[in-house]
Amino acid sequence: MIEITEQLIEVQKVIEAASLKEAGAINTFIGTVRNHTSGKRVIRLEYEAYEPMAIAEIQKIIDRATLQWPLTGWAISHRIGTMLPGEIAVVVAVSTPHRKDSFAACQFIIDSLKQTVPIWKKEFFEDGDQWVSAHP
Amino acid sequence: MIEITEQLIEVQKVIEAASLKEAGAINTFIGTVRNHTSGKRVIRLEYEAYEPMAIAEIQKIIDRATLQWPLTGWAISHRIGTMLPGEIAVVVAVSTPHRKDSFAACQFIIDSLKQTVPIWKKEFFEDGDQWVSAHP
Amino acid sequence: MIVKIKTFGISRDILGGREVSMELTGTSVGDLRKSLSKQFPALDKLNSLFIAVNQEYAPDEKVLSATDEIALIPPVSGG
Amino acid sequence: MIVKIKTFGISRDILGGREVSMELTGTSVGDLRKSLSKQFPALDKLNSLFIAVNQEYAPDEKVLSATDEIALIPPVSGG
Repeated sequence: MIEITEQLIEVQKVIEAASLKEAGAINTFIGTVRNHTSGKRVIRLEYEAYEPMAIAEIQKIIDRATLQWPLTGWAISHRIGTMLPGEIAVVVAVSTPHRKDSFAACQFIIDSLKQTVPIWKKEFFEDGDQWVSAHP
Repeated sequence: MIEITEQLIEVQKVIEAASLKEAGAINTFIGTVRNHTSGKRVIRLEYEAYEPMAIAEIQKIIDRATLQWPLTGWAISHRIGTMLPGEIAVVVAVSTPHRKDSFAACQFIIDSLKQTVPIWKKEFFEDGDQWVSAHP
Repeated sequence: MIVKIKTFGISRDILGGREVSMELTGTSVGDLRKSLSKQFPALDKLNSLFIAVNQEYAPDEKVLSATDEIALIPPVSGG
Repeated sequence: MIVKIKTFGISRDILGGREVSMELTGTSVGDLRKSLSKQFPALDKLNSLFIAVNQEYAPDEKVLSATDEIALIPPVSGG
Protein backbone atom coordinates (compact mmCIF):
# COMPACT_ATOMS: atom_id res chain seq x y z
CA MET A 1 0.00 0.00 0.00
CA ILE A 2 1.22 3.46 -0.91
CA GLU A 3 -1.00 6.24 0.35
CA ILE A 4 -0.76 10.03 0.30
CA THR A 5 -3.62 11.41 2.31
CA GLU A 6 -5.02 14.55 3.88
CA GLN A 7 -6.66 12.47 6.63
CA LEU A 8 -5.17 11.47 9.98
CA ILE A 9 -3.06 8.35 9.46
CA GLU A 10 -4.34 5.24 11.22
CA VAL A 11 -1.19 3.44 12.32
CA GLN A 12 -2.97 0.15 12.93
CA LYS A 13 -4.29 0.13 9.36
CA VAL A 14 -0.81 0.68 7.91
CA ILE A 15 0.67 -2.10 10.07
CA GLU A 16 -2.09 -4.47 9.01
CA ALA A 17 -1.52 -3.64 5.35
CA ALA A 18 2.16 -4.65 5.77
CA SER A 19 1.53 -7.80 7.78
CA LEU A 20 1.45 -11.38 6.64
CA LYS A 21 0.85 -14.46 8.76
CA GLU A 22 4.14 -15.92 7.56
CA ALA A 23 6.05 -12.76 8.45
CA GLY A 24 7.67 -13.27 11.85
CA ALA A 25 8.90 -9.67 12.09
CA ILE A 26 7.24 -6.33 11.44
CA ASN A 27 9.08 -3.04 11.83
CA THR A 28 7.19 0.23 11.83
CA PHE A 29 8.52 3.76 11.72
CA ILE A 30 6.26 6.64 12.71
CA GLY A 31 7.39 10.20 12.06
CA THR A 32 5.59 12.89 14.00
CA VAL A 33 5.66 16.67 13.74
CA ARG A 34 8.06 18.08 16.30
CA ASN A 35 6.95 21.08 18.30
CA HIS A 36 10.18 23.01 17.84
CA THR A 37 12.97 23.40 15.31
CA SER A 38 16.32 25.05 16.06
CA GLY A 39 14.82 26.27 19.33
CA LYS A 40 11.81 27.96 17.70
CA ARG A 41 8.30 26.84 18.54
CA VAL A 42 6.44 25.35 15.59
CA ILE A 43 2.75 26.36 15.47
CA ARG A 44 1.74 24.24 12.49
CA LEU A 45 3.07 22.75 9.27
CA GLU A 46 1.88 22.54 5.72
CA TYR A 47 2.92 19.53 3.65
CA GLU A 48 2.46 19.34 -0.08
CA ALA A 49 3.28 16.59 -2.55
CA TYR A 50 3.67 16.23 -6.30
CA GLU A 51 1.38 13.28 -5.89
CA PRO A 52 1.77 11.07 -8.97
CA MET A 53 5.54 11.46 -8.92
CA ALA A 54 5.69 10.95 -5.14
CA ILE A 55 3.84 7.65 -5.51
CA ALA A 56 6.13 6.61 -8.40
CA GLU A 57 9.25 7.48 -6.37
CA ILE A 58 8.00 5.57 -3.34
CA GLN A 59 7.35 2.59 -5.61
CA LYS A 60 10.96 2.80 -6.86
CA ILE A 61 12.19 2.74 -3.27
CA ILE A 62 10.08 -0.33 -2.54
CA ASP A 63 11.41 -1.99 -5.67
CA ARG A 64 14.98 -1.35 -4.54
CA ALA A 65 14.17 -2.62 -1.03
CA THR A 66 12.64 -5.78 -2.49
CA LEU A 67 15.91 -6.52 -4.27
CA GLN A 68 17.84 -6.30 -1.00
CA TRP A 69 15.56 -7.85 1.61
CA PRO A 70 12.92 -10.61 1.54
CA LEU A 71 9.93 -8.37 2.19
CA THR A 72 6.71 -10.27 2.85
CA GLY A 73 4.71 -7.05 3.08
CA TRP A 74 5.04 -3.28 3.21
CA ALA A 75 2.90 -0.18 3.52
CA ILE A 76 3.65 3.52 3.44
CA SER A 77 1.29 6.33 4.32
CA HIS A 78 2.29 9.99 4.10
CA ARG A 79 0.02 12.76 5.19
CA ILE A 80 -0.19 16.13 3.43
CA GLY A 81 -2.01 19.37 4.17
CA THR A 82 -2.06 21.18 7.51
CA MET A 83 -0.60 19.41 10.53
CA LEU A 84 -0.09 20.26 14.18
CA PRO A 85 2.85 19.30 16.41
CA GLY A 86 2.49 15.75 17.70
CA GLU A 87 0.51 14.60 14.68
CA ILE A 88 1.74 11.75 12.52
CA ALA A 89 3.26 12.79 9.19
CA VAL A 90 4.46 9.43 7.91
CA VAL A 91 4.20 5.73 8.73
CA VAL A 92 6.35 3.04 7.11
CA ALA A 93 5.75 -0.62 7.97
CA VAL A 94 7.53 -3.66 6.56
CA SER A 95 7.35 -7.33 7.37
CA THR A 96 10.06 -9.94 6.80
CA PRO A 97 10.71 -13.47 8.03
CA HIS A 98 13.54 -12.33 10.33
CA ARG A 99 13.80 -9.27 12.52
CA LYS A 100 17.14 -7.87 11.37
CA ASP A 101 15.85 -7.51 7.82
CA SER A 102 12.71 -5.74 9.02
CA PHE A 103 14.80 -3.03 10.72
CA ALA A 104 17.19 -2.62 7.78
CA ALA A 105 14.44 -2.45 5.15
CA CYS A 106 12.27 -0.03 7.13
CA GLN A 107 15.21 2.28 7.77
CA PHE A 108 16.25 2.16 4.11
CA ILE A 109 12.73 3.09 3.03
CA ILE A 110 12.31 6.08 5.35
CA ASP A 111 15.87 7.32 4.67
CA SER A 112 15.30 7.10 0.90
CA LEU A 113 11.85 8.68 1.17
CA LYS A 114 13.35 11.74 2.82
CA GLN A 115 15.94 12.04 0.04
CA THR A 116 14.04 11.50 -3.19
CA VAL A 117 10.25 11.69 -2.79
CA PRO A 118 8.78 15.03 -3.93
CA ILE A 119 7.06 16.12 -0.73
CA TRP A 120 7.72 19.48 0.91
CA LYS A 121 6.96 20.93 4.29
CA LYS A 122 6.67 24.50 5.43
CA GLU A 123 7.03 25.30 9.11
CA PHE A 124 5.01 28.12 10.64
CA PHE A 125 6.41 29.93 13.68
CA GLU A 126 4.95 32.68 15.79
CA ASP A 127 6.95 35.21 13.74
CA GLY A 128 7.20 33.73 10.27
CA ASP A 129 7.51 30.59 8.18
CA GLN A 130 10.03 28.64 6.11
CA TRP A 131 10.22 25.85 3.55
CA VAL A 132 12.29 23.21 5.33
CA SER A 133 15.75 22.47 3.81
CA ALA A 134 15.23 24.92 0.93
CA HIS A 135 18.25 27.08 1.71
CA PRO A 136 21.75 26.37 3.05
CA MET B 1 5.58 0.36 30.37
CA ILE B 2 6.76 -3.20 30.81
CA GLU B 3 4.02 -5.77 30.46
CA ILE B 4 3.94 -9.57 30.48
CA THR B 5 0.44 -10.66 29.65
CA GLU B 6 -1.67 -13.67 28.72
CA GLN B 7 -3.99 -11.41 26.72
CA LEU B 8 -3.72 -10.49 23.04
CA ILE B 9 -1.31 -7.55 22.72
CA GLU B 10 -2.86 -4.33 21.47
CA VAL B 11 -0.17 -2.77 19.30
CA GLN B 12 -1.77 0.67 19.32
CA LYS B 13 -1.72 0.74 23.13
CA VAL B 14 1.98 -0.11 23.25
CA ILE B 15 2.82 2.56 20.66
CA GLU B 16 0.82 5.13 22.59
CA ALA B 17 2.59 4.22 25.82
CA ALA B 18 5.94 4.90 24.10
CA SER B 19 4.91 8.14 22.42
CA LEU B 20 5.53 11.68 23.44
CA LYS B 21 4.48 14.84 21.62
CA GLU B 22 8.09 15.99 21.55
CA ALA B 23 9.29 12.70 20.10
CA GLY B 24 9.62 13.13 16.34
CA ALA B 25 10.39 9.46 15.73
CA ILE B 26 8.80 6.25 16.98
CA ASN B 27 10.08 2.83 16.01
CA THR B 28 8.07 -0.28 16.73
CA PHE B 29 9.05 -3.91 16.41
CA ILE B 30 6.35 -6.58 16.34
CA GLY B 31 7.35 -10.23 16.61
CA THR B 32 4.75 -12.72 15.47
CA VAL B 33 4.59 -16.49 15.74
CA ARG B 34 5.80 -18.07 12.52
CA ASN B 35 3.80 -20.95 11.09
CA HIS B 36 6.82 -23.16 10.41
CA THR B 37 10.29 -23.80 11.77
CA SER B 38 13.00 -25.71 9.88
CA GLY B 39 10.35 -26.77 7.41
CA LYS B 40 7.98 -28.21 10.03
CA ARG B 41 4.50 -26.81 10.48
CA VAL B 42 3.93 -25.19 13.88
CA ILE B 43 0.46 -25.90 15.31
CA ARG B 44 0.77 -23.75 18.42
CA LEU B 45 3.27 -22.41 20.92
CA GLU B 46 3.45 -22.17 24.68
CA TYR B 47 5.39 -19.28 26.18
CA GLU B 48 6.31 -19.10 29.82
CA ALA B 49 8.17 -16.48 31.83
CA TYR B 50 9.91 -16.20 35.16
CA GLU B 51 7.86 -13.07 35.54
CA PRO B 52 9.50 -10.94 38.25
CA MET B 53 12.97 -11.66 36.88
CA ALA B 54 11.81 -11.09 33.29
CA ILE B 55 10.49 -7.67 34.24
CA ALA B 56 13.72 -6.86 36.11
CA GLU B 57 15.85 -7.95 33.13
CA ILE B 58 13.77 -5.90 30.69
CA GLN B 59 14.22 -2.91 32.99
CA LYS B 60 18.00 -3.44 32.88
CA ILE B 61 17.88 -3.43 29.09
CA ILE B 62 15.92 -0.19 29.13
CA ASP B 63 18.41 1.32 31.55
CA ARG B 64 21.28 0.39 29.23
CA ALA B 65 19.38 1.79 26.21
CA THR B 66 18.73 5.03 28.07
CA LEU B 67 22.48 5.47 28.55
CA GLN B 68 23.09 5.14 24.82
CA TRP B 69 20.17 6.94 23.18
CA PRO B 70 17.95 9.90 24.14
CA LEU B 71 14.75 7.91 24.63
CA THR B 72 11.69 10.09 25.15
CA GLY B 73 9.47 7.05 25.69
CA TRP B 74 9.43 3.27 25.50
CA ALA B 75 7.05 0.37 26.02
CA ILE B 76 7.47 -3.39 25.87
CA SER B 77 4.74 -5.98 25.93
CA HIS B 78 5.43 -9.71 25.84
CA ARG B 79 2.71 -12.27 25.68
CA ILE B 80 2.85 -15.64 27.44
CA GLY B 81 0.63 -18.71 27.43
CA THR B 82 -0.77 -20.46 24.38
CA MET B 83 -0.32 -18.76 21.00
CA LEU B 84 -1.21 -19.61 17.44
CA PRO B 85 0.81 -18.87 14.28
CA GLY B 86 0.32 -15.27 13.15
CA GLU B 87 -0.36 -14.00 16.66
CA ILE B 88 1.79 -11.29 18.20
CA ALA B 89 4.30 -12.51 20.79
CA VAL B 90 6.15 -9.28 21.50
CA VAL B 91 5.93 -5.55 20.78
CA VAL B 92 8.73 -3.07 21.47
CA ALA B 93 8.16 0.64 20.85
CA VAL B 94 10.57 3.50 21.48
CA SER B 95 10.43 7.18 20.74
CA THR B 96 13.36 9.55 20.26
CA PRO B 97 13.84 13.03 18.82
CA HIS B 98 15.56 11.69 15.66
CA ARG B 99 14.77 8.65 13.58
CA LYS B 100 18.17 6.96 13.49
CA ASP B 101 18.20 6.66 17.29
CA SER B 102 14.71 5.16 17.31
CA PHE B 103 15.81 2.33 15.01
CA ALA B 104 19.05 1.67 16.91
CA ALA B 105 17.41 1.70 20.35
CA CYS B 106 14.48 -0.50 19.33
CA GLN B 107 16.81 -3.04 17.70
CA PHE B 108 19.07 -3.06 20.75
CA ILE B 109 16.11 -3.72 23.03
CA ILE B 110 14.65 -6.63 21.04
CA ASP B 111 18.10 -8.17 20.44
CA SER B 112 18.91 -7.96 24.16
CA LEU B 113 15.49 -9.25 25.16
CA LYS B 114 16.04 -12.38 23.12
CA GLN B 115 19.41 -12.94 24.81
CA THR B 116 18.83 -12.31 28.49
CA VAL B 117 15.16 -12.17 29.47
CA PRO B 118 13.91 -15.40 31.12
CA ILE B 119 11.09 -16.29 28.75
CA TRP B 120 10.84 -19.67 27.05
CA LYS B 121 8.83 -20.99 24.17
CA LYS B 122 7.85 -24.51 23.26
CA GLU B 123 6.80 -25.29 19.71
CA PHE B 124 4.15 -27.93 19.04
CA PHE B 125 4.22 -29.79 15.74
CA GLU B 126 1.89 -32.40 14.32
CA ASP B 127 4.26 -35.09 15.55
CA GLY B 128 5.86 -33.71 18.71
CA ASP B 129 7.14 -30.62 20.49
CA GLN B 130 10.39 -28.92 21.49
CA TRP B 131 11.69 -26.19 23.77
CA VAL B 132 13.22 -23.69 21.34
CA SER B 133 17.03 -23.26 21.53
CA ALA B 134 17.37 -25.72 24.42
CA HIS B 135 19.72 -28.10 22.65
CA PRO B 136 22.57 -27.67 20.14
CA MET C 1 9.19 26.37 -27.79
CA ILE C 2 6.82 27.28 -24.98
CA VAL C 3 6.76 24.89 -22.02
CA LYS C 4 4.47 24.75 -19.02
CA ILE C 5 6.19 24.27 -15.67
CA LYS C 6 4.54 22.95 -12.53
CA THR C 7 5.94 24.40 -9.33
CA PHE C 8 6.10 23.06 -5.78
CA GLY C 9 7.32 24.22 -2.40
CA ILE C 10 9.55 27.26 -2.47
CA SER C 11 9.78 27.19 -6.28
CA ARG C 12 6.11 28.16 -6.41
CA ASP C 13 6.81 31.21 -4.26
CA ILE C 14 9.72 32.15 -6.54
CA LEU C 15 7.94 31.64 -9.87
CA GLY C 16 4.65 33.02 -8.53
CA GLY C 17 2.15 30.41 -9.66
CA ARG C 18 1.20 26.73 -9.69
CA GLU C 19 1.90 26.43 -13.39
CA VAL C 20 4.05 28.89 -15.29
CA SER C 21 4.59 29.09 -19.07
CA MET C 22 8.06 29.93 -20.36
CA GLU C 23 9.55 30.59 -23.76
CA LEU C 24 12.49 28.23 -24.00
CA THR C 25 15.74 28.95 -25.88
CA GLY C 26 17.05 25.50 -26.79
CA THR C 27 15.37 22.15 -26.24
CA SER C 28 17.04 20.41 -23.29
CA VAL C 29 16.50 20.33 -19.54
CA GLY C 30 19.86 22.11 -19.26
CA ASP C 31 18.56 24.89 -21.50
CA LEU C 32 15.48 25.18 -19.30
CA ARG C 33 17.75 25.49 -16.25
CA LYS C 34 19.59 28.40 -17.88
CA SER C 35 16.37 30.20 -18.78
CA LEU C 36 14.98 29.70 -15.27
CA SER C 37 18.19 30.88 -13.67
CA LYS C 38 18.23 34.04 -15.76
CA GLN C 39 14.59 34.89 -15.14
CA PHE C 40 14.43 33.77 -11.46
CA PRO C 41 17.88 34.21 -9.88
CA ALA C 42 16.43 33.26 -6.46
CA LEU C 43 16.37 29.65 -7.71
CA ASP C 44 20.18 29.62 -7.66
CA LYS C 45 20.16 30.18 -3.91
CA LEU C 46 18.36 26.89 -3.20
CA ASN C 47 20.21 23.88 -1.77
CA SER C 48 19.29 22.02 -4.93
CA LEU C 49 16.86 22.15 -7.82
CA PHE C 50 15.90 19.12 -9.87
CA ILE C 51 13.69 19.10 -12.89
CA ALA C 52 11.19 16.31 -13.39
CA VAL C 53 9.91 15.38 -16.82
CA ASN C 54 6.82 13.21 -16.99
CA GLN C 55 7.13 12.54 -13.25
CA GLU C 56 10.73 11.34 -13.39
CA TYR C 57 13.93 13.11 -12.36
CA ALA C 58 15.50 14.24 -15.65
CA PRO C 59 19.18 14.79 -16.51
CA ASP C 60 20.27 18.05 -18.16
CA GLU C 61 20.78 16.23 -21.47
CA LYS C 62 17.14 15.23 -21.76
CA VAL C 63 15.39 16.81 -24.76
CA LEU C 64 12.00 18.35 -24.02
CA SER C 65 8.87 18.37 -26.09
CA ALA C 66 5.93 20.76 -25.75
CA THR C 67 3.66 18.01 -24.41
CA ASP C 68 6.00 16.92 -21.58
CA GLU C 69 4.86 17.37 -18.00
CA ILE C 70 7.65 19.47 -16.52
CA ALA C 71 7.99 20.19 -12.81
CA LEU C 72 10.47 21.96 -10.54
CA ILE C 73 11.65 19.90 -7.57
CA PRO C 74 13.27 22.13 -4.93
CA PRO C 75 14.89 20.37 -1.91
CA VAL C 76 12.42 17.76 -0.68
CA SER C 77 11.52 17.60 3.01
CA GLY C 78 8.97 14.84 3.40
CA GLY C 79 8.84 12.33 6.21
CA MET D 1 21.84 -27.13 53.42
CA ILE D 2 18.56 -27.83 51.65
CA VAL D 3 17.65 -25.39 48.88
CA LYS D 4 14.45 -25.00 46.88
CA ILE D 5 14.91 -24.61 43.16
CA LYS D 6 12.37 -23.09 40.77
CA THR D 7 12.41 -24.61 37.31
CA PHE D 8 11.42 -23.21 33.92
CA GLY D 9 11.25 -24.42 30.35
CA ILE D 10 13.10 -27.62 29.66
CA SER D 11 14.67 -27.64 33.13
CA ARG D 12 11.21 -28.31 34.55
CA ASP D 13 10.85 -31.38 32.35
CA ILE D 14 14.29 -32.60 33.45
CA LEU D 15 13.85 -31.98 37.19
CA GLY D 16 10.21 -33.07 37.13
CA GLY D 17 8.50 -30.27 39.05
CA ARG D 18 7.94 -26.53 39.36
CA GLU D 19 9.92 -26.36 42.58
CA VAL D 20 12.40 -29.04 43.61
CA SER D 21 14.23 -29.35 46.95
CA MET D 22 17.85 -30.48 46.93
CA GLU D 23 20.40 -31.31 49.58
CA LEU D 24 23.42 -29.21 48.71
CA THR D 25 27.05 -30.23 49.34
CA GLY D 26 28.88 -26.92 49.66
CA THR D 27 27.40 -23.40 49.72
CA SER D 28 28.04 -21.76 46.34
CA VAL D 29 26.20 -21.58 43.02
CA GLY D 30 29.09 -23.62 41.57
CA ASP D 31 28.45 -26.35 44.18
CA LEU D 32 24.77 -26.34 43.24
CA ARG D 33 25.75 -26.77 39.57
CA LYS D 34 27.81 -29.85 40.49
CA SER D 35 24.98 -31.41 42.51
CA LEU D 36 22.48 -30.73 39.72
CA SER D 37 24.80 -32.13 37.08
CA LYS D 38 25.32 -35.34 39.08
CA GLN D 39 21.64 -35.85 39.80
CA PHE D 40 20.28 -34.65 36.41
CA PRO D 41 22.88 -35.36 33.71
CA ALA D 42 20.40 -34.25 31.01
CA LEU D 43 21.09 -30.65 32.15
CA ASP D 44 24.63 -30.95 30.75
CA LYS D 45 23.24 -31.43 27.27
CA LEU D 46 21.58 -28.00 27.19
CA ASN D 47 23.05 -25.14 25.16
CA SER D 48 23.47 -23.24 28.41
CA LEU D 49 22.22 -23.23 31.98
CA PHE D 50 22.30 -20.16 34.18
CA ILE D 51 21.31 -20.02 37.79
CA ALA D 52 19.40 -17.04 39.10
CA VAL D 53 19.52 -16.06 42.77
CA ASN D 54 16.87 -13.64 43.98
CA GLN D 55 15.89 -12.94 40.38
CA GLU D 56 19.39 -12.04 39.19
CA TYR D 57 21.86 -14.04 37.11
CA ALA D 58 24.40 -15.36 39.65
CA PRO D 59 28.08 -16.24 39.15
CA ASP D 60 29.42 -19.60 40.35
CA GLU D 61 31.23 -17.89 43.24
CA LYS D 62 28.01 -16.60 44.79
CA VAL D 63 27.32 -18.08 48.23
CA LEU D 64 23.79 -19.31 48.79
CA SER D 65 21.60 -19.12 51.85
CA ALA D 66 18.54 -21.25 52.57
CA THR D 67 16.17 -18.31 52.10
CA ASP D 68 17.45 -17.35 48.63
CA GLU D 69 15.07 -17.64 45.70
CA ILE D 70 16.95 -19.96 43.35
CA ALA D 71 15.89 -20.63 39.76
CA LEU D 72 17.25 -22.55 36.80
CA ILE D 73 17.47 -20.56 33.57
CA PRO D 74 17.86 -22.86 30.56
CA PRO D 75 18.44 -21.18 27.13
CA VAL D 76 15.92 -18.37 26.82
CA SER D 77 13.78 -18.08 23.70
CA GLY D 78 11.50 -15.11 24.19
CA GLY D 79 10.60 -12.54 21.58
